[in-house]
This record gives sequence, structure tokens and C-alpha cells, in this order.
Amino acid sequence: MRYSALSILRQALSGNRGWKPVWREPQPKPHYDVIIVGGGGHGLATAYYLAKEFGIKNIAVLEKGYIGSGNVGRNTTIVRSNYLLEGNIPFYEFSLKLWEGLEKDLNYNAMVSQRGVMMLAHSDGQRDAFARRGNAMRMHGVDAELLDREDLQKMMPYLNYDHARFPIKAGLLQKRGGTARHDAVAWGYARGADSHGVDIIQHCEVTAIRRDENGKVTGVETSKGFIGCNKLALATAGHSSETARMADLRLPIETHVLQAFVSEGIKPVIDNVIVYGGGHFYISQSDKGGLVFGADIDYYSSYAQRGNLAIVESTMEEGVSLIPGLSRLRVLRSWGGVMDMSMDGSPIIDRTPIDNLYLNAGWCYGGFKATPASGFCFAHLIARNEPHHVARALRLDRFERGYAVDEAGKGPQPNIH
Amino acid sequence: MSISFTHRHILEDRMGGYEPSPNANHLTVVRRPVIFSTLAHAGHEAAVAEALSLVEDVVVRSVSPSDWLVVSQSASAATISASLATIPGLSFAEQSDGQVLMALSGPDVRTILAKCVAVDLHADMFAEGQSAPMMICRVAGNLARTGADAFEIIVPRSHAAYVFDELRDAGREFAMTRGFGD
Amino acid sequence: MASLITCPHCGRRPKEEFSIRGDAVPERPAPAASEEAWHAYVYLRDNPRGNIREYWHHVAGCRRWLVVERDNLTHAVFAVTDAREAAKGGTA
Amino acid sequence: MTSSRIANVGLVDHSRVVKFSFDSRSYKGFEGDTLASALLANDQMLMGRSFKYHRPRGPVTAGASEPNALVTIGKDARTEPNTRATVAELYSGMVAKSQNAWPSLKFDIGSINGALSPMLGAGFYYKTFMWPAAFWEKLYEPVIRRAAGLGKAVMEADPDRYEKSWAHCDLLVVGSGPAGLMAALTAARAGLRVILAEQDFRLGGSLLSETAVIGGVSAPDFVSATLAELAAMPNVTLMPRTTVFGWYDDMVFGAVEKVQKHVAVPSADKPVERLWRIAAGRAILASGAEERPLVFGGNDRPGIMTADATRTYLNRYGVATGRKVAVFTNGGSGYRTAADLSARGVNIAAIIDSRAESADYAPYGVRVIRSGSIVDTKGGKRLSGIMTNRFGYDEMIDCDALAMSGGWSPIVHLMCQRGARPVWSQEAQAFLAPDVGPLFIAAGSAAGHATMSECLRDGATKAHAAVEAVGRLVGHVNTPEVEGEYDPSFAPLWYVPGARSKAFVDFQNDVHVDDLALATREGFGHVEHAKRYTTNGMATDQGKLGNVNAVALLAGMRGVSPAEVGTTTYRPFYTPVSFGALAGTARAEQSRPIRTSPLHGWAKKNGATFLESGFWYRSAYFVEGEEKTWRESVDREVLNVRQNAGLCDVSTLGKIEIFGSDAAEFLNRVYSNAFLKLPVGKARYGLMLREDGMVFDDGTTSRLSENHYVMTTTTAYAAEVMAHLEFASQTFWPDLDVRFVSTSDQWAQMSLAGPKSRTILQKLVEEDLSDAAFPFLAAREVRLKGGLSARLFRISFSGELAYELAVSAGYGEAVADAIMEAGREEGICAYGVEALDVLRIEKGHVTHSELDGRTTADDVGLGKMMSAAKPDFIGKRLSTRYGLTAADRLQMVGLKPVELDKPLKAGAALLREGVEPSMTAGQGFVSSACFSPHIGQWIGLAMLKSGRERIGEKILVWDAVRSTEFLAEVCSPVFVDPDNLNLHA
Ligand SMILES: Cc1cc2nc3c(=O)[nH]c(=O)nc-3n(C[C@H](O)[C@H](O)[C@H](O)COP(=O)(O)OP(=O)(O)OC[C@H]3O[C@@H](n4cnc5c(N)ncnc54)[C@H](O)[C@@H]3O)c2cc1C
Ligand SMILES: NC(=O)c1ccc[n+]([C@@H]2O[C@H](COP(=O)([O-])OP(=O)(O)OC[C@H]3O[C@@H](n4cnc5c(N)ncnc54)[C@H](O)[C@@H]3O)[C@@H](O)[C@H]2O)c1
Ligand SMILES: Cc1cc2nc3c(=O)[nH]c(=O)nc-3n(C[C@H](O)[C@H](O)[C@H](O)COP(=O)(O)O)c2cc1C
Ligand SMILES: [Zn+2]
Repeated sequence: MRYSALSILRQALSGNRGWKPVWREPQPKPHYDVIIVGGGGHGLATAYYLAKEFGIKNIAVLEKGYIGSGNVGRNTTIVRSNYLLEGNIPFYEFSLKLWEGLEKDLNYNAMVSQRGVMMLAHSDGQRDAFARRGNAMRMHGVDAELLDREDLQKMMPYLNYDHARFPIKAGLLQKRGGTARHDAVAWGYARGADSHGVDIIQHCEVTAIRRDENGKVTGVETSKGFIGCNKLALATAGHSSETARMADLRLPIETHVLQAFVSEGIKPVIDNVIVYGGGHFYISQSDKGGLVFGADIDYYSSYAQRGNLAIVESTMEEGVSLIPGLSRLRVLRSWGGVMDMSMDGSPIIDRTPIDNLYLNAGWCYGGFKATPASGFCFAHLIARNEPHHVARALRLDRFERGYAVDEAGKGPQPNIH
Repeated sequence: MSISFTHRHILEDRMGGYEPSPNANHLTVVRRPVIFSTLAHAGHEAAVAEALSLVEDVVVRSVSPSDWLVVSQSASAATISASLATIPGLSFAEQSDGQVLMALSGPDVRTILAKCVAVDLHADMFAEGQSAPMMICRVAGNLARTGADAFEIIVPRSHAAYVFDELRDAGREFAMTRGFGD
Repeated sequence: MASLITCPHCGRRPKEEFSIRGDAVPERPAPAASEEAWHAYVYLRDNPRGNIREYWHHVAGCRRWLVVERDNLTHAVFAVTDAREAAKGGTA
Repeated sequence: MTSSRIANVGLVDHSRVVKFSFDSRSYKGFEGDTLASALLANDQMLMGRSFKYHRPRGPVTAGASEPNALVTIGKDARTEPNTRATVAELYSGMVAKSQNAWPSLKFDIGSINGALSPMLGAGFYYKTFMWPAAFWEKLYEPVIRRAAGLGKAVMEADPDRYEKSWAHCDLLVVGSGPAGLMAALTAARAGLRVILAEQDFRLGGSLLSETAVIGGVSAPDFVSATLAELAAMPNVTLMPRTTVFGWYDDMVFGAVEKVQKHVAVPSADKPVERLWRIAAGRAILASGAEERPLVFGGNDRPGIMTADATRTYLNRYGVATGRKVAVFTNGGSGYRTAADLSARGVNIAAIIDSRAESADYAPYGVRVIRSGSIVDTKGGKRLSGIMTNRFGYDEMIDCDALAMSGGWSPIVHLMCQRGARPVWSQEAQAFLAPDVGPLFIAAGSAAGHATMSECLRDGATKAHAAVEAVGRLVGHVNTPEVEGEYDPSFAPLWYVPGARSKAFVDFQNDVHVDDLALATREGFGHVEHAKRYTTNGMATDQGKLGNVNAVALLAGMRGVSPAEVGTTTYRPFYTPVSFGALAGTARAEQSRPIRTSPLHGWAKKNGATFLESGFWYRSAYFVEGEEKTWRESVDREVLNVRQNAGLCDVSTLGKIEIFGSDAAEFLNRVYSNAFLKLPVGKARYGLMLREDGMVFDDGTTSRLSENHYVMTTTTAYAAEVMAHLEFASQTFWPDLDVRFVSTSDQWAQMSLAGPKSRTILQKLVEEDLSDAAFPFLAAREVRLKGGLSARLFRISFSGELAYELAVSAGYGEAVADAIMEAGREEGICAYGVEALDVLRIEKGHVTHSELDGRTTADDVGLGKMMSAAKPDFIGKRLSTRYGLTAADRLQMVGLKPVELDKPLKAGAALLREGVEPSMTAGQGFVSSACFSPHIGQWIGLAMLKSGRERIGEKILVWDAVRSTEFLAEVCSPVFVDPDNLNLHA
């Protein structure tokens, strides 16, 4: 059902009784050309692009909970392409371009808001590192501006300039960066995929991967029975190691919990996305008025979508240090998401050593912004059996070959990326 | 040319010109304690612990099963170092200037310290004479109970002013005073 | 777990006193072990949901490395062992 | 304005008047009032506007779950938006303002949204605002955003203090109603360490608003007596004004105490709020039950509130919520409220009972409409009438307030925060607390008990179990007799059919029944989808009132049971908590621990400017005379070091003492270069790798005696290196005899560099410092004149003849002074880390600007430090991977702009001359740069693809973010003294 000014008016006049389900609730068929495990942003986007751009028709997305119940539905919604390394920038920029055309493409308003992402530098070294990043971005045709303290003071007078433990020295601004309405991204892709005939099957947990005598994947066991497929694509984010293990695959991934927070709704005060470099705090204001923010992971391995008080406190400490005016506002809710922290902090979109098995994982803190490109590139890989050119660096064997894409330079310790 | 160098306590600035008469709750900064880190080598832990307990004029603060801080407010560093040198399986390094010793006492001292440490300081849980390494005002230090309402804190010198300021704030509602003591 | 960890040396302590390194199961291979073994050691993780062993360092306490055995779904802790003892094959 | 206050009723102090203002108008209340009760006493029912449709609203509750009566309290930097008037303790001088209304609370333009509501249904924004595309950013989103939020934040620094504390107990009791009091008393008498936490400023829970008689005394008197006994016990801590907001792992509870939120100007000696982490052995949740609103047309008009709230305002605050109050109920609570109102002389318009019959008694003369319902209401700023319906017949009944009761939901929030979900009970028609194990249990109404005597008994019983579980003897605790209690049981009524106007489920977010229906129709019927699509339960009250109704409504729409629908996920915070409380003392300059060097005072008096370096403050440069820019100072310092001498504070370097018979072997395994044969009295530069083959840190290690070494690390990595060594020794090689201790704080360490450094130092050191006696890389203990012992190392970061002298920290300042004094005639100067950086760049020495975690030893020209002979060292094995040895890796080179006046900046990118910037054209970047006063132009170190073979090439320095672009020549990274003649002088 297409959304247009007319359809909305017509529905309004008839008590909104004519709206139809946004996606079907089909029973699984016995066999699909492609099964995508995981009804998060990436799984749904992959299905959508596979059907729409790569002409594959017989596709199912299997989701163990409700769609959007994973990280796509619980992230801090920051969308940007301000990366440093050659392996990442083109990929994230491709993603940002897709975000820019998403509403039109999906006929669904995911409220992509290019309000600008500002990363603050608090030492000369950090400023230089941001300059390096900004130049790398510009070299790749991505917008980036390096602002000085005075510029920042004009834009964001409420930051702590005079009594900061780590004073603000500069800011790297990506104006095209911003936020998107997380849930609507999942719903929009689901609606789009459904309209192209994709079966979205909720409450269907994959419990095993069936392989033939040659090791080839032939289908999956699920809570709704066996479903066969020609190709199996895993897009299970924080659960990637669990699903890969079903095919005896070990991944360069550890699972960790990241907490996020929202404050009580207030009238707009923070216009852009702000990232604090003196620690690791980031904040933006939702269109509803809540301040949405987060900081570090809890550092221990966790599959629980909840964290502990210590990180809650350190997050608020950083918040109040950066924005003293937060002090008398209140935090409404905290939650957690289960993240697939990879060994170099960068994602993996690749075939696996197992025939017919494809992998999309390792998204760490940053996979929401990647949703469109991840879906597109994964679809490309599944359909054509070769990587999309912007995702060439994101291979699974890069560690063996010594080509880690290590944005933070922290080495193979997932919880510090 | 012979030079006599003056020794300076890191909290000198914090206390300059400030000689309060102590209230019930009081923090004493011990000006020149002697402190050594002592490390037992593998296999010598028990013997070293035993030997340390016999060193005169010192108190031993536990850090780990094989590490202790040896603290004295009466003996000289040279004397203690000489005694330590006789203990087999022990290595040691002086930390007299690397660590700052503060003593807190008074009726509200536990309430004040509860703002600084996570460890339960109820007498049944942390008895007189007990000591342990722990986070104190977000800095790794050592805490010892020296009396029913008396504790000693040891924190690294570079952090001492920060910890001191935090303690001062924590003690404010109980009018805690502070001063040097020898 | 993870609010309070009972260090075998120091007792119950808040998470803030520790730093966490990650999976404690992989063992450092012999210098001459195969490329695969080294790659697996440095990069590959079982990462199961459920019972795991993890390295925690009691930074603000005894400064010992500990092996924490716990459930990463419920956050229940089963055992905390000194890593040195664990490495030497002992148990605590 | 008339008053609704009833003389001499309630627990407010009628003799102590408290003056306050609301929307600039002055009012009077009493001590013991909340803002809401005081406003109601002044007949001010209208307190806020809803989020979406800006509908006029009054309070629906008298407590923590209030969705409507949100106001802004305080002024200037103490402004607090979204404060619940129903829990805000009234104080003299309180300034409160309404919010989300313009131009005024009474007349609010935003209410026009109500008329547009058919277009603004659930999820409307996803379907619209897309045409034309460019309008979204410029028009639609700004408009949506402007409408967002409720109160306004002032965004000023907070003038008040906050702090945090730990508390420990055997038993934490959350809530001080009948169940909590009895639980605390039972456990306390048995000797347990008990904490009783209560969010209200007054302990007693629902007993404070009850008229029943307990043990022969009034409920409030029973409370006082019990509290007196508890307060006298040393093992009991009573914590009023303390909300337990979260249950975390290992029985740690987060709580926030409002220490000084009930005063206009807080005392600076105390915090305004205190965060508690309560480590409890066990806990009892005695948080009571929440009365549910009824979902009927027009159920949101000001004057409509729960029966429980009506009773609380009446009995606890002595305030009648109306002059003629109607009651709409599905159970005993409505009757009880009617009885209490009637007893205080308040007129009852009617009791509308949804049930056909019940055993409840209405007050004498009050009309009861059985099988009745309300289908609409009227009134603008306040309710003026209700449209009742019975068997299809309408009747308009005039009233100015309505007390509604839709049954009760146990407050199980805290028990559901760690994954367990509440369990639907068909019998209780409510979600009950899940079983989360024996350490945390519910008691009283939270456990599903309805009557007061059951709650009293249950509190005692549950505590009894806790006492036994910890192996203590239980003393005898009598459960007192209750007279005049009532039976609050009810018959379920989730939706009142026939609504003629919107029937609200979530008041604050204006979610009404049609929204849930639309969500269900569109496929968003899963409770979590419905929440996200309609925003039901996402407001500041987190659906405390509405969520259960929403679940039942969804169940009805989907044709399943509420059990099947289930609840949404419960999360901290039980009620919102200020950032301030959670941050505690960590704010502004104190936000992270501060470290100061033993030479801080020395640096200060020599004119240092400091900069943050991790937790440290380090001296950056020293201003002398007329110097106006930092460059002037740094240039002078650099030249002076190369010509004469300079003294720099390097105390912040990590210093690790290493002991043991296997120390040499150990060092040999953690460093990439050889360490086995380092002689006593010598220092060596070493490189540490990570296991993946990348450089981790560098520094020097000196052998002081056979089994004693001292290692220095970089300032930034001091802690990481120590942890790394401990890890390696404890887990990789537990059999090596090696021990470490950090002595970073023990030593004041200074670098004395420059051609005259030896002359200067010799004036202070007893030992012979001639090159022969104390050669390059000598490292020994020495004696200063006067007897002070020190450690002296002949090592150099600047490339000059240089020493590092370490003395006991307390003497640092005096020794530095003495060196400055001794060096005066040699022209010594103090120099800071800026000059140090220039000196090292001129010499091509690396720091973490080059060692950024992605570089190999070979990349930075230190390939020779990778011992080929050693069978093993950390990082050896993976350092030979293809990608780490590929010929096109970035390698460190020097750079000099072709034109002398071009300033080179770190972070600039490198491109081949004449090549368009593009995704693949990048050649590297400038890692470090400075103005070299020695060379007379800007120079830099750069990481360049295959750099070492490109010496002499001209390369484009492309610094787009700083808008510069110029050519530079690739050169050797060593700009000064390439043959190290100075070093060995
Ligand atoms: C708190 C938080 C904040 C974040 N902030 C940002 C941010 O600001 N910007 C940004 O770019 N990124 C952010 N991220 C990261 C981002 O959310 C994730 O990287 C991204 O959403 C992951 O991809 P996804 O949407 O496909 O994952 P998910 O939504 O997690 O999808 C995976 C799905 O797989 C399903 N699944 C798992 N196992 C099975 C199985 N066996 N059978 C069937 N289904 C299964 C899961 O139920 C889940 O729905 C954040 C993450 C968190 C947790
Ligand atoms: N459940 C029912 O059906 C029902 C109906 C009507 C009346 N009642 C009556 O209500 C009473 C219930 O007694 P009770 O002792 O169980 O509860 P209560 O309502 O008397 O007391 C609960 C207390 O817990 C406090 N509280 C809740 N959450 C808190 C938190 N997170 N932190 C700090 N404090 C918190 C509340 O402020 C309140 O004071 C009985 O008298 C009962 O008869 C029950
Ligand atoms: C960007 C964003 C904004 C949110 N805003 C709100 C909000 O205003 N109110 C609210 O109750 N929850 C809000 N949440 C949190 C959700 O209610 C929910 O906690 C989160 O999506 C995780 O789901 P879960 O708690 O069901 O596990 C928000 C979440 C996100 C990601
Ligand atoms: Zn310990």
C-alpha cells in the first residue's frame, strides 16, 4: 500500500480503518533460494536489495523474535561516514548515500536527519588525528570540516569550555552525518522486502544448519521446522558466533553488551550529534525530545541485553563533564544491546569456507549506519558470489593475511575497539 | 659544594597556612612515613610474610598474597631497608615519597569513607588491624583499619591531591578538619 | 557477576576495580606451532552464549590476573581463580 | 480562589504555612504538602498539557507514577523540567512553572493538534513528510522537533553538589508500607543489618492515607511507633526520600536520595542528591500496588484521578479533589474512596459501578449505578460532568471530579529489570512478580496481597524467611490486628465500550485506544511493536499506569489472553534519575582523577603552561620575558637545548622495577630486541610488540644489579605496559622467577639535555661523569653532593648529550632548582613537552604519533630491533604475515616543504604530484610536524607508501581540512646530527 498525501487524507476521513498490515505473516515454505537469518536492519536490508536490485525472488528472512528486536531497535541511531581507513571510508560513504535516498526508495519515512556529527578533540594529538581523518575523508570525496574552539563555542555554547578536565580544542564536523529513526529503518526495509515478495518469518529461531555429505549447506532447522535453501546468509549481529557455530565455524568475534540511554523529553537543545573525545560519550536529541546517548561497552562478554551500574555512572560522569547543563535533567531509561565486537573493530561481509554459507558480522558499535550498504553489499555478494567493490577490505581472511582494518589501532582485543 | 635539599610534601600547597584545631572527625596527613613495596618471589610467600611480621617498628599492609607495603612512622628507611635485605626470597623498593599516608578518625569516619570505597567497613567485615588494596576515590590505594573509628589510607603521590580534595568534600557535612601530623 | 566480583585474594569488589581482557580459554601456542594455531590463538574465539572463562585483572586491588568463570547470559559467577594458579594447572 | 483544604485533616502541618508560586502566581500550602496537594488545595486542578495534542491535564495520581502533572521547578541554573508535582515536596520559596503550553497553560495554541488528530494517528510520520524530499530537513523536521519534549532545559552549569556512596546490608527493604515496615521490624529484631528505603519524604507508604485502625491506633500512629522502634536500633538504617531505581547483578541496587531537594537554597556542605549503591545480602520488594485508571471516552479531563489518589489527597493532605465527586469503579476501592469523602462531608455525585452486583457498601444516600459506564465527559480546564450509560441509556451527571478505579497492579518493576518477566495471573487479573530466586522476594501488595492485614502479615513472613536463611533466630513479632479495613478486590474491566471521544491509555503521550487498534491492524500488534509504533509506555512515567491496560487491550484486539501478549521489557530507571546524581562529584576539573608530577611546583614557578596528558598535567612550555606566542618559547627552548642545556620534567614516564633471577629471560621474551646480555650498569632501548606483531610501546630498561632492572615506559602506556608484563608473567610463563612493582610515583625524573649538560650535572654529582667513566647508556645509582642518592641514566630523546636523573619525589623540586642554579652560567633553560617533541622530530625519534597501533617495527625504521635469533618473543610469530611485510606498506620518512615558509601540520594527507585526490590515490600522511628552529623551517615525519625508497621525491602535502596544499621533499627522518656525534660527545 503506497503512502501518499492522498492516501493519508482518505484514511484520515474514514477513521484510519483501511490501513493494511505493513508486511504479511507468512508460513515458511519448504524451500527458498536464499534464507537470511536475522531480521535486524542488515538482514532485512539484504533481503530488500536482493529482491529489488539483484532479482532474486524466493527469499525468506528468519527472525527469532520480532523484527527489529535486536540492535537495530536499540541503538543510538548515529549515521555517519567519518572513518579513517581506506578499507572503511568508501563503504560507509556508500551507506550514507543510500541513507540520503532511502525515503524515496522505500516510500517510507525513516526520518533520516542530516543534522551533522561533531567529534570533539581534546588534545593537540587528537586534533591532528582528526585532521588526518578529515583529510582521508575529503580525499575520498566525503565532506569533513575541522573547526576550532571559537567555531564550536558559537555552535554549541553549552559545552564545557572553561572548566573542563579535558578542554575542547577542535571539532571534526561531518554535516551530512546525523541520525535516523531506528525502528522505522527496520520497518521500512521489512515493508519494502515484503512488497517484493520476501517472506518475513518472525518468531522463527534457527537452531541448526543442515549440511550435505560434502559439507554444503542445504537448509536450517528452526523452531518452525526444517527449511531448505540454496544459499544461507547469516546476519545475526551479536549472535553471529552462535549461528556460525552451527556450521562449525569459529569467528574473530567476541560478544559484548553496550548500554544506551534516553533522558526525559525536553524541548530541543542539542541540534547535532556530539561525540566526546575526552572519554567516549556521544549524544543527540531524538525528534521526540529525549536525549539519546551512550558511552563504553561494559567490557565483559555478555549475551544479556542489559548492563551494570558502573558503566551507567561513568557515562553520566562523562556527560556532565562535557555538558554541565545535563546535571539537573533526568535519565529515563537504560537498556543494552548485544554486540559482535570483532578483532579489529571492523565488520566482515564475506563468503565462508563453507559452501553456500555467507557471513555478515562484526559490526561492533557501528553497524546501524552501515545498514543500507551492508544490505546492498551482502546482497551483491550472495547474488554474484563476489564482493561489492566498496566492501573488498571487509574479508574474513584479512586477519590471516595481516590486513586488519584497525580504526582504533588497538589490536586483537575486541572489547577495546 | 655541598647541598642540602629540602624535602617537600605533595600536599604542602593544600595545607599552607592552615592549622585548624582538630574536630572530632579529622584527617591527618603523615608527613614523612617510611614505606616500602615488598615482593615475595614464588615459593617464598609464607616465609616472607612471617619474616615481615617480625620486622620491628613497622606495620605491614597487605596488597596480595605475595606483596605487602611495609610502613613505619618511627624507623628510618635505612634501618628498614637493612632488615628487609636480610629476608630471603624478598625484593623491595622504597616508596616513601611515592605514596602518601593519611589517617582518618572520628565518629563519622565510616560514613565518610563509604563515599570513597566500595568495601564494607562494618567491624564484622573489616576488622581492626585489617588492610587491603582497593579503589579509594577512584584511585588504587590501600586502606587499613587502625581502630574502631580510625583508618589509614595510602595512595600514590601523583594522585594524592585529588584524593585529598575528594576526602575533604566527603567530610564536609561532618565538619572534618585536616592537618599534617608527624 | 559484573557488579561485584569476589577476588580470591581481596574479597568482594566492585567491577570498577578490574579491567577485563577477554576469553581465557585460548592458550598461547608454542613458538614453532603452525600458522593456523597462531592465527586461531590470536583471532578466533568460541564466544559461546553461556558458561565462559574470562581474564579479569584486579588492577585497583592485588593486581593479579584472575580467571573468572561465569555465565554471560545470566551474569552468574561460578568461580574466580588466580590466573597464575590456573596457568600452572592448579585450581582454587 | 476558594480552598479545598479541610481543616485539621491529614498529616500536613496546618500551623506551618509554606509560600510558593506556580506560573508566577503566589500560593500557600502547608508543611508536609506536595506541590500537587498544595495546588489542589488552592483549587488549581490544571497542571499541565499533554505531549502530542496539548490537552489540558490535572494530576491522575498522588505519587511516583504521575504522567500529567509535570512542571518545571526552580529557577536559573537550578531549573528542573518535567518534575512530578505529585512527589515534589513543597518548600518555602518554590517556584514552579507549567510547561509545553504556549502562550499559557490555560490557552495553548498547540491544542489545535487535537483537531488534526485523525491525520496524526500512530506512526503517521513514517507515512508522510516525504514530499517533496527537500522539505524534510528544512520544514518538516524542524516543526516536528519544535513540538518535541515537554519542559525546557536551561543548559547551565549546576551550582550544587552531588555525591555517591556505598551501603551494605543483610536485608534491603524497598518500600515502607505495612509490608515493608513489618519486614524491616522482623529482620531488625533478629539482628540483621537492615536498610529501609522509601521514595517518599515520609515513611509509611499507603498507611499514611488509610483510615483503618491498626493494633488499636490510627494507621499513621502505628507508623510512628514502628519507626521509633526501628530508628532506635543500631543495625537499622532508615532512608526516606530514597528511590531504589535499579536492581543490578550480584544484588547491587542503585538508589538515589534527595538530600536537599526540599529547600530553596541548599547548604553547600551537603549534596542535593546522593547516589547509593546498596550491596544487599537479600532484599524484599515491598513497593505496593498501583491503582489502574479506567479506559473510557474522555478519561483524561482534569479532575479525573484514581480513587487511591483521591483518598490520599483527602486523608494525607486534607484536600478534597472536588466539591461534587463522582466515582467510577470496578471494585472495592471506589467504595472506600466514596466512604472517606462522604465522611469528610464531600458530596458524592454517584458511584458508577461496572459490575452488576457487589458486596460493597455505598455511603448512606449515595446513588449507585450498577452495570454502569462512562462514555464521555465534559469540561474544559476542569471536569464539569460525565456522560454515564446504563443498558444503552445516557445520563449526564454534573460533577467536578471523578475518582476511578480499574483494579490494581503489583509494582514489580525492580524484580523485572534483570530479564525475568512478570507472570500473568488470571485469578488476580494482574501481572505478578516473577520468581527471581530466594535473595530477592516480593512482599505485601507487590506480592499480590490485597488487604492491609495480609500485607502486614506477609511482610513479617517474608522477613522471617530471610532471617532463617541467614541462620539467625527470629524473635517474635506480632502482626497487629486491623479494624475497619476494606476489600479492594475487583472485576476486570479493560475497556469501557461505547466511548464517544478518545479513551486514553497513555496519558502523557496521548496514546488512545484507536492508536492501539491501528497498530494492530497494520501488523504492529506484538506488544513491543505496538509500544514503538504508538509510543505507548514511552513517556516519563514509562507506562506505570497505562501499560497493563494496553496489554489487555491488545489481547482483546488480537483475541488472545494478556499472558500471551506479555509485557514490554522493564528497564531501569524505576523513576527518572538526574544526571547529576549519577555523576556525583565527577564533574568539571574533577571529572577524572588528576595526577600531578613532583616537579609541578618547579615547573609552575618557572612559568610553565600545562597541558593534559592522560590523567597528568605536564609542562608544555615555559614563557620567558616578552614572549607572546607559544612558538617563541618553544623555539627558544629548542635552540637552547641544542646550544647549551635544558631541563625537562619526565617524571610522568612509567617506571617499573623488575626483580628476579629470570628477569633477563623475561625481558628477552617481552621485548622484540635482545635483552639477555645487557650488562649491569647499562640501559638499553627496547621495543615491545603486541601479539599481532604491531608495535605496542617503547622505552628503556636498565640493569641496576644482577637481578634488578628498571624499565621506563611512555607516559601514555605506563598502565598498559605494567598490566601486559603482569599478564605475561602470570599466565604465559608462571615459572619464570620475576616480580614487578611500579615506582612511577616514587621518582622525580628530569632530563638534562644539551652539550653543557655534563658540566652542569658534574657540579652536583659526586661521581665522575666523563664520557669514559659514564658513557652513553650508562645507568647507575649516584650520589649528589650533600649525600642524596639518585639514579642517573645517560639516555637521550633529544639527540643531544643528555642524562635522566631520578631522585626521590619529595626532593624533586629542590634538585631541579639546584640544577637550574648550577646551570645558570651555562645558560640552562627549562623546556617542556612541546620542545621535547620538536627535538625528537628533528632526530626522527618515534612516539605514539607514529606508533599508532597499526605500525610494525620496520614501518618506523626499527626493523633491526626485531631479533631474528630469538626463538620467541611476544609478537614474533604473527609479524611475518604477508600484510605486515608487504612492500607497499607505509614507511616512516622525513618531510620538508619545498617552500621554506609553508607550515607542515600533522594529519595532512600525501598525494603524488599532479594526481587528483581520490579513493585510491592516497600515499600516506604526516604523523608529526613542527617548526624546527634549527633547520629554520617546518619539518615533519610522515608515513608514506614504500617511503624509504622515495627519498628525494617531491610529494604533495594535501591538507584539505586546513585548506593548504603544497609540495614537500621526502627526506631522511633524521634532520639533525645523523651520525649521533652529539649523543656520544
Ligand atoms: C546500544 C547500542 C548503540 C548503538 N549505536 C549505534 C550508532 O549510534 N550508530 C551505529 O551505526 N551503530 C550503532 N550500534 C550498532 C548497531 O546497532 C548494530 O551494529 C547493527 O544494528 C547490527 O546489525 P543488525 O541491525 O542486523 O542487527 P540486529 O538488529 O541485532 O539483528 C540481528 C537479528 O538476528 C536475530 N537472530 C540472532 N540469532 C538468530 C537465530 N538463531 N535465528 C533467527 N534469528 C536470529 C536477532 O534476534 C536479531 O534480530 C549500536 C548498538 C547498540 C547495542
Ligand atoms: N494490592 C491491592 O489490591 C490493594 C488495593 C488497595 C489497597 N491496598 C493496600 O495497600 C497496602 C499495600 O501495602 P504495601 O506495604 O504492600 O505497600 P504500600 O503501598 O503501602 O507501600 C509501598 C511503598 O513503597 C514505596 N516504593 C515503591 N517503589 C519504591 C522504590 N523503587 N524505591 C523506594 N520506595 C518505593 C512507595 O512509595 C510506598 O510508600 C495495604 O494496606 C493494602 O491493603 C492494596
Ligand atoms: C533512539 C532511541 C530513542 C528512545 N527513546 C525512548 C523514549 O523516548 N522513551 C522510552 O521509554 N524509551 C525510549 N527508547 C528505549 C526503548 O524503550 C527500548 O528500551 C530500547 O529500544 C531497547 O528495547 P528493550 O528495552 O525492549 O529491550 C529509545 C530507544 C532508542 C534506540
Ligand atoms: Zn584482588
